[in-house]
Amino acid sequence: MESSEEVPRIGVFVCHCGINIGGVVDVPEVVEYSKTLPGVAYAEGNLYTCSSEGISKIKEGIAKHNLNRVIVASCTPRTHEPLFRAACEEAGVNRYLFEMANIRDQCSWAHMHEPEKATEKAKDLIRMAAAKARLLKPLEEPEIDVTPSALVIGGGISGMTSALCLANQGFKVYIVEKEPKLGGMLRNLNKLYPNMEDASEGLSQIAKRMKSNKKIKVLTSAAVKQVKGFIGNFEVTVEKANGKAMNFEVGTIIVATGATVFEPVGMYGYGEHENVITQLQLEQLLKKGQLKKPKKVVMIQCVGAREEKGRTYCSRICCTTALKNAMLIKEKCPDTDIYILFRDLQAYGTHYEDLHRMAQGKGIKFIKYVLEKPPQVIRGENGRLMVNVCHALLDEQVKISSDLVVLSTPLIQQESAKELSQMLKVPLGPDGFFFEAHVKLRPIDFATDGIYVCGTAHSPKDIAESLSQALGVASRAAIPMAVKRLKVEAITAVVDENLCSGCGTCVKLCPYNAIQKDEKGIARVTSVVCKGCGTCAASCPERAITMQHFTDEQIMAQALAALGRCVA
Amino acid sequence: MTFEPRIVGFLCNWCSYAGADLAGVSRIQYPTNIRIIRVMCSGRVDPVIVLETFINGSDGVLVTGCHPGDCHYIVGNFHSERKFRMLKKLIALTGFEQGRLRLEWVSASEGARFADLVKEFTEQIRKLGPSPLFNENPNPNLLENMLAVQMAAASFRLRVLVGREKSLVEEGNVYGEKMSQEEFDKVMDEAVTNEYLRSKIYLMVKKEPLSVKELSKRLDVDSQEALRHIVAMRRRGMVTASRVEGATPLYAALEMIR
Amino acid sequence: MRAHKSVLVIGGGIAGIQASLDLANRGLKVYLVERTPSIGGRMAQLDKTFPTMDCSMCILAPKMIEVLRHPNITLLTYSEIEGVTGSVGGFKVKVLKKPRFIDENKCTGCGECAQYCPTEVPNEFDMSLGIRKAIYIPFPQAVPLKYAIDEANCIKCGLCERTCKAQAVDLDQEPETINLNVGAIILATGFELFDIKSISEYGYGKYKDVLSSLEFERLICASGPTGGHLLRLSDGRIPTRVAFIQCVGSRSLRGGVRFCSSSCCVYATKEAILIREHNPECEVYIFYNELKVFGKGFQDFVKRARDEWGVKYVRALPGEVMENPETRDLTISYEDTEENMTKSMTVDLVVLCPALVPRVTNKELAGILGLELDEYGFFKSRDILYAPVDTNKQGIFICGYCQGPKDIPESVAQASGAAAKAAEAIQLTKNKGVR
Amino acid sequence: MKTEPKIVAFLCNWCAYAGADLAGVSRISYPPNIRVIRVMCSGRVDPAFIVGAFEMGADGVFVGGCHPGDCHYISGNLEAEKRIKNTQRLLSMIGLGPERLRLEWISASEGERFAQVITEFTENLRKLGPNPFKAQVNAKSHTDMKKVISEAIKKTNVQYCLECGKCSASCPISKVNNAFSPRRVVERTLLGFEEKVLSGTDVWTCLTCFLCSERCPSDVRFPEFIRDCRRVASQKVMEELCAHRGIPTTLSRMMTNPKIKQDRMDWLPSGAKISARGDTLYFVGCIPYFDVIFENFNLELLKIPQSVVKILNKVGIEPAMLSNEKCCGHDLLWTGDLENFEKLAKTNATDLKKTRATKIVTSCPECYRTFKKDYPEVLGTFDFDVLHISEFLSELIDKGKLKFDAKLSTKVVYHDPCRLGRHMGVYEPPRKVITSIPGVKLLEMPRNRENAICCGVSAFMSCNKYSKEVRADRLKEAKATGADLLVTTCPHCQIHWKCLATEKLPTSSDSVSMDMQDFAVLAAEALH
Repeated sequence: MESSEEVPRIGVFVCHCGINIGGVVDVPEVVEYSKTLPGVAYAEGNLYTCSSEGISKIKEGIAKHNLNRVIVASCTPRTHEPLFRAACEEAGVNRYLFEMANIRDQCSWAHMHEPEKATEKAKDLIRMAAAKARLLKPLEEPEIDVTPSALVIGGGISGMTSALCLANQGFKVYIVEKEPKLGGMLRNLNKLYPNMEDASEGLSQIAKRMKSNKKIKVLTSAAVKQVKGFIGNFEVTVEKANGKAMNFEVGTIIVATGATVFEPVGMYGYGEHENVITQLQLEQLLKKGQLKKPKKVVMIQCVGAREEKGRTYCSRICCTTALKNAMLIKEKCPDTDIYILFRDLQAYGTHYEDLHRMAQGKGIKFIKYVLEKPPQVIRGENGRLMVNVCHALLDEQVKISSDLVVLSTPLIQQESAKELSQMLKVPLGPDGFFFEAHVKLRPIDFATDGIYVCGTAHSPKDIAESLSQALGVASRAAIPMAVKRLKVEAITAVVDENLCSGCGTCVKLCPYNAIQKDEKGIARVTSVVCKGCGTCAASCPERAITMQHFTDEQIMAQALAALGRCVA
Repeated sequence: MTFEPRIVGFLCNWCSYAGADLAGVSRIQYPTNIRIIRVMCSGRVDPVIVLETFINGSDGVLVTGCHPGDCHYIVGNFHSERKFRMLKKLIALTGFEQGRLRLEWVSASEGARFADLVKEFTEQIRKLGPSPLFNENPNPNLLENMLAVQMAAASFRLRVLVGREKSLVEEGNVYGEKMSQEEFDKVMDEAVTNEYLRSKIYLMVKKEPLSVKELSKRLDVDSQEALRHIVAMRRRGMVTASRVEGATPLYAALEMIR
Repeated sequence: MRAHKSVLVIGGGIAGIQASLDLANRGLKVYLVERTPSIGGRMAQLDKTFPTMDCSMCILAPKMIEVLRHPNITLLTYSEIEGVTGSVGGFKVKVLKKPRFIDENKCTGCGECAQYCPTEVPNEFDMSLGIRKAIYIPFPQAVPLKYAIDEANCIKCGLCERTCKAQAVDLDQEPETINLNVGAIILATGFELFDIKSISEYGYGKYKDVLSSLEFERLICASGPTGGHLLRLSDGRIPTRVAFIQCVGSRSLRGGVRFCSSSCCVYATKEAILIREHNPECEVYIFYNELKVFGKGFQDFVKRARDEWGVKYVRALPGEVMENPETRDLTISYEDTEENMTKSMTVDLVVLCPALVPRVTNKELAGILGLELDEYGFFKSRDILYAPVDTNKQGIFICGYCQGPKDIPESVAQASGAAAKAAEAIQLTKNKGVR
Repeated sequence: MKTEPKIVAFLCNWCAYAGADLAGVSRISYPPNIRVIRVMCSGRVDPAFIVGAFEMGADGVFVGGCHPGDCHYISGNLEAEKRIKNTQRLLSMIGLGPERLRLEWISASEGERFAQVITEFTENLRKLGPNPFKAQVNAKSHTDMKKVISEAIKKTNVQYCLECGKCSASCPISKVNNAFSPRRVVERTLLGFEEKVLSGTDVWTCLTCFLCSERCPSDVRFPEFIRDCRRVASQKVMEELCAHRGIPTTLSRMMTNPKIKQDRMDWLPSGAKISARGDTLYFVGCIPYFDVIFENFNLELLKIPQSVVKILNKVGIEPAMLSNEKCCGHDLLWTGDLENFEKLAKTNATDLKKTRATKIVTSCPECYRTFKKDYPEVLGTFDFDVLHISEFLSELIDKGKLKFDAKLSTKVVYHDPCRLGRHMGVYEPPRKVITSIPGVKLLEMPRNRENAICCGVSAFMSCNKYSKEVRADRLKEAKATGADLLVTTCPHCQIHWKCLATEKLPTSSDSVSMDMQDFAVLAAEALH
């Protein structure tokens, strides 16, 4: 810490970068100028500061002129800061006492035809860097211990897969399932496409592996009641059905709570006619072999899904499930006519596209309808159901008298999800499913470190897709647990409790829930969770928050220096 | 000699700063006038700092962040947008040219766009000429106003409002009632003018004790309103009646402890 | 013998990058082998990404740099796999490092050489729409930022050698074979584009203004050859009406591939929005057969495209595209299947969305690694339901598009999955030991 | 007991019919063999009636009209005279002989003469003996519609239709006639509305040009599906839509008769060297008949076989030929008459074997496709090496056995006939041959090779305003290339295009009038 107290002795290393900078900016002049700046104890020019030679020059400089601040004026910190920081560290200068002036990407290259002005700008940029450097404070990246155990919430196929993979990597896993048995949605399913094997087969195998694995603690008929702490150090309270609560510590948490199926009460005569059923009910009938040969079956897709508002999303698996079950019916009773009334048939990828063709080959009939003109299911006088649908691609009404109508309904979020999301402070998306940190590149992380999501809790998907994610989180969660100790961001916010009035503005603003009010009502930053954006500092009504390494003073000093109002 | 604008740019590290780099990498030329300060997020740019920059003689300030939705910190850029709405409202009250301040989104792949932006902004500032606070005959009142604005921008009230805008408008208040953007803006506008006037009052009475009458003259508001502010400021311990001249009390500033 | 605590990752696209970072961050040694001079893969070529419209390079570049700097990752670009022997826990790998003719330790990426290099070559990264020099980096944000000389086009004038202050140019560099010992292997070789010339009725290759969607990405990208200005390549005019055609070569039993590439409908929607963003005057039509938008948030995305951006969707696969030789305009004949009308539409630009197909080189690679390919040419999962990232060979895993059609988030998640299985395999063999 | 000749007589209302009446009034007796059909004018008698009558087994056909100059309709009888002569040529060619058809001028006052003529005609017919085609009535054997369709749906991939509409967007007819859409035909059938489809005109509207199936991503072979549909579709509708009153198909059916003895070689130039046996056989096809049927188009179609023989002789080949060559059956197959097609296939196969030929060269893409694709299917085996003349010639050129020695300076545009192109994938050989002719510049239409569009008609079905538009469209496209000459390898294209020129046009006639020539004729001209 004392290095901040002592008088700043700044070393400035100006890079020619071949002729990239040297060809435009008058480097020698800049070097000379740097020497005149307050706090600068030494300055030199290098051909390539980033070359191994340049690096050793920096180290020498630090030793020879016992510098306690270093500025490199060269390219962009985005690519090179870490390199130079490392150099400083190796020479005994705290990595946060380093500052960079970008005189290539944002100066020589951008002003190639104005050498004088570019040189002036380079000087300013170095003056600004120096102004900040003088105010830099050494920072330590805090380290935290990570409890090498994970909590998996949800004992479906996804949860079990994650649990097994983590256990095999040597971590202790607690898996919490609300039902008395593991297995989740898979327990309701019959045969699985593409290899048409019984769902129960895969389940029993995995169940076996779960039992035999000593690192996994299975808690069935149980629910997570409370979660406190942060990555590496979560305190979990689980309540069993018998009311007994148990507490344990984990380093990471995986949300694999799955989804449930929408029940289309009052739609297409569901709940009114006994032979209007859901796809899931059909699955059960087939599973139990209770389906009696129907003459004509009509399946209606997108029932309660892809609506104008409300459930606007596509449930992804319904079309392929319908195709699969249609095939199974055809197998059982080949002369049954089957109609699938769809809007856009979501049979994607390789095997599903083939499944669609197989169904066509089996003579299953497909009729496209549009949201504006949904089919109608009415009971005909002979007691059979009459389905009227407008064939969107022939613009003709088609009447199908059928003895079984199957409704494909979407997967929807569990009721329990809302409570869980608040408990873990992880968001739910507009579609009700858990919302990841970044849709594109962090699909299975939450913005909150140490908590991950997989399977249908994230969005509807099939088994292979769920398992890809389940294995994915097994990697994401393993990372902090494998390294055991976690270095976290040093550029964090700190609250001056004398100034904080406890208004809570920052608490609401922080995208990472890194700020909480303590018992005194004062805002406290959990620095290991803070990512250092500084929005809180810029908004704190009492200006009680300091954003380390980007303090008001440091930024202002740069601004003033830029304006030539540099205070010596 | 021709006027060379002094422009300070605050660029977010993840998108805009990278975009500026790309402009260089692609050798796209733009005026040298801008001096870039790297911040981690545009949300970090405190209105107070921006105003300070103006008060210290910058002819223009350009703040750029990631495009909405791209923010590395999820929503930082939305917050900066809100702060800027307040900032603009404040500056509008001072007579200082609004065109000297600009908030833009520049992504990491928009090198050309960054260069164009700088070109265009520099030209704009060139047209506006040197900052009225810092040309050959600086305008003292304007400086006064800017100082007042800066003080207002630092005020608890405005900062709370900006900080809470999102939650108030999108999540609802403690009673779970949502505020429409219009309602909120109404509240905000009112707060902006009040805080501005109060800051002005404070700065005036800091020089010399003044009467409500005098204040209403200088601020050119009716004395009733001036009094309303004085009352509010007394409650906040910003001013006190120092002495009474005849029947009219004169008010003086109190040192504010932070 | 104990298992090697190291993993070979083949392919430096987003999947390979994710797998490498996951493994390196948890303390395993990673060798990332990439065929081209830079990592980044297909994602680096994209302008924006759906449905968030994130700038692709903005979110990718930091990860690329992280890979470069990671102490646990050895990056072998411009390299190919020559041979693999051994088994889980103890694979021996031969990697051929092709000569870059540049000393990577010396090159600072300043680009001085390229300024002077006299030979211009169409830039593959820009789908050959832009140009590069014979000494080049594929794109400004390339990682590593080390130049390479492509032997095929270099005229050996030696100018670069003379201009390079860092003396990094080494024209006598030889190919070098590197031997690696790894405990597990992850494949992430991605995809290539179906040859849409073979669908002759759409005139690709015959008409300049019929583009592939990836060419379009480069054209619309701010750092692309036209600086992000969408122009007709025939006459440089700004298009006022653009049509996208879906399923070019995909979902086909004749002259194409059977499967659905699974992302085209959505990325076309994204590209359509981009056009409207750039130029609200420009009408955009998407000709599709089945709108396959099943991913998270995709339905709302398409709805926004339709309602807010005014993108027009037509359910029809056009019969043919004909160019008017004078105006260069393109006339599309189609049957609007929802109106039962055969119509024709004249547009300025046609963008074809080709089938995204597994790399032909997969066969060779599968041979080297002893892996099976599925009937479509993708690497075959050991169990399509329960073991998506496992292959028929223990200790070798697959992720990303080379395992089957998927979009970026699915590839990223699966890449982490492959990383987990690789770590697991090493852990288990560590316990058992390698036979 | 000897069968009595059956005579069908067409008598004009004003003269001949009245003459016949007079004969009766005057109690002049004549043989009872004659069955009279009253027509208003002998000009009304269509060759198709006559040919049809013979197919149905008439031993003689008699046509009676007014004396020249007396015609109630000024010149109807002269028209009739031309037609009858022309029809007599057909009859002699098919082997019936001209004398079974007789035209006489009989005035209302010539009752006696009428009796006389009839008696005499009846006598002649007795001498000639019965019509060999008697009882050759080809009543279609009953076929199970449902079965045919459901098999077709599988066989031709119709079941895999993804309803994308690419077919309709490609179909040259759909483009001009919205009512027709291959996609909708397919979807209706798949939904089980086949009766509706089969009783409509759609089945007969398809050009079977294969452009849709060339492009269909689901590999639906619509034209083959249509071919199967036609087997069970309404014949009535077909007959209504059949062009040139179905004479070509009638003739084909007649040729299924084993007794047939044709006389069809008179086109062969003196000095042309051919043989009855040999390794290489030249199959002429129906051109000699077409030359008669389409006489008034002055197509000079006979030049085609003449040219082929010339070229073959030139390279030292004396082609084997069948003097009693039968129709390949293409049109029967594509109009749904599978039974008669099979008959022809069998007889042709046996006749061809007799020649000991191993190679069959055709100058007609329809024969080519039928031999190469369809015969093997229906016969199981058909082991001949079938070549279109263009393939044969380009092989010769490759082997250096053929070199064009005459220089013709002309710009030529080549049209890919559907049967040779998309059906059989022969695109390059014709081009190769044409480009190797000195002084010939080959131009391409925008829509060429697999993207070429049909000449406009096939199997003489559905010649209507839409097919006219298609034809005009194609001719315009050809003209637009700036070529002097439109060359095709299929005689039918020329027939349909020339036919267009004789009718009222959808567009200005000069925009579509273009010199055209058969590929073989062009090649022959390039040889001294």
